[in-house]
Amino acid sequence: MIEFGLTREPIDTEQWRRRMFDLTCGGYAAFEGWVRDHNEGQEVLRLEYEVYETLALSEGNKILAEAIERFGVTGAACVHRHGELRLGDVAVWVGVSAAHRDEAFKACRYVIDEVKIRLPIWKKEHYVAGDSGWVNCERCAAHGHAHETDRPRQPETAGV
Amino acid sequence: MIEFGLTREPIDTEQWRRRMFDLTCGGYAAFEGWVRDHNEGQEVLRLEYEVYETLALSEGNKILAEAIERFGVTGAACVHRHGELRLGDVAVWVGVSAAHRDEAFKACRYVIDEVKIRLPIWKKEHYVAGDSGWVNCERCAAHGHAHETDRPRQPETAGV
Amino acid sequence: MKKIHVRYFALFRDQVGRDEETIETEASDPAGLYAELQARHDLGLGADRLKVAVNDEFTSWDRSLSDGDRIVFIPPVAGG
Amino acid sequence: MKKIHVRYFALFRDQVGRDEETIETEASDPAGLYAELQARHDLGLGADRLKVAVNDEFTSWDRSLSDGDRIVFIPPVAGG
Repeated sequence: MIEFGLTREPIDTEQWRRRMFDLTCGGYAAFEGWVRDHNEGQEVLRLEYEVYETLALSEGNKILAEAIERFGVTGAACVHRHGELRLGDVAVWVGVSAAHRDEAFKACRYVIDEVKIRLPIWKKEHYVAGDSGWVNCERCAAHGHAHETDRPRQPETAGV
Repeated sequence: MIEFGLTREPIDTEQWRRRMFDLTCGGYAAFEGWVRDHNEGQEVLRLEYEVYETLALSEGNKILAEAIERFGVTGAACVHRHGELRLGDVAVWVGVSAAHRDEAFKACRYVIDEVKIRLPIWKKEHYVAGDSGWVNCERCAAHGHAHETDRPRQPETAGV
Repeated sequence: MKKIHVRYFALFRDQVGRDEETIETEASDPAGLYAELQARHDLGLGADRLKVAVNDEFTSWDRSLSDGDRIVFIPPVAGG
Repeated sequence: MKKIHVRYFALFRDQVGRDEETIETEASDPAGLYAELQARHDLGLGADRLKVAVNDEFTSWDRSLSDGDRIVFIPPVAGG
């Protein structure tokens, strides 16, 4: 099973999980990104994800294929939600099944790390204080890329 | 949420997962060990787990507390099934919720690694060929501990 | 002169005030086209912060553009 | 002489042919008691392969045993 999905509806993680079952697999690792109630000191009310669908689908499938090839896992799947999300919603789900747990963990981690860096998807946070912002973009531009230089990869943001 | 459980019934992973929800958390990592259809070249039919309950409960809770302290995660839970299991059954489930994904992955991995090494629980595999064996014990004794010396930690066995 | 279809997402959509536009340009590659658009729409981000996709595939800044190409300049992403 | 309650799990239960027994012993610690039982029941595993629990807690091989203690010798585990 290899499948990458995008959806505006709530992610049915249990349905995705069930599709990973495989009798040759002894281990299953999963990750979920949840919309949390704060980010960098701001109270978050809700958020929006905007996605460049065609490219996100091809890039997402590429990431999954890489995970399978690099770590030799049996199945890898991922679904990312977009549109309007509320606190506690699942923004992204990743599932990996494998003969052994080591590969399952590594491949699952690889998928979410790459998704965060490579998938053409953007997040706008709406704050309790009333304002809103595209995560990374406006803030980094305004702060002279402080986030980018402080941290080697993508800054951690709400949703993970 | 911190809870370690033992059960003879099928593990309701979705119910356990739901109890991990926390609005302060942006990441959730989970692991499941499944009963797979082969182990070290033998076709597996079913298996039995036998557990020393009192000690397994205290040791399991200790492992979870260690995971929370070491990695600073918000919630950590684990449930291990025992008794008779069939192919495809979930033998063990681990879930961890945290502000960020890095801790969630590390703590989840820590819990399953420690569970496999420290929990007083034993697995007897029944093979399609008709015989059966306690995983590790008889085989290691018979083979002059070949498994132990080949691999630094616990040998990988069916179920992960 | 060639016609290039540009789509805008997220920050760029907000700054430009529209989802897409068709540009007539002499620019030979995405780098040249981005310089034009950056000036025209006062886009804050330097090209070093972006990726670019032509016809729904990531591409390099110096690939040549053809009449009718569809292009997206991709501001820093934030999935997950 | 003290009475010690011994429980057997997994491989040991199969080898001894019972779940538990009460032993009268002069052994002062788990190491001494295991040596006795190993001989009596022809247990294959050396103590170096085992852990030991007294009164439902992991303990050391040289802790002193008291009358009425409950002991479990723990063969290599295989959870997950």
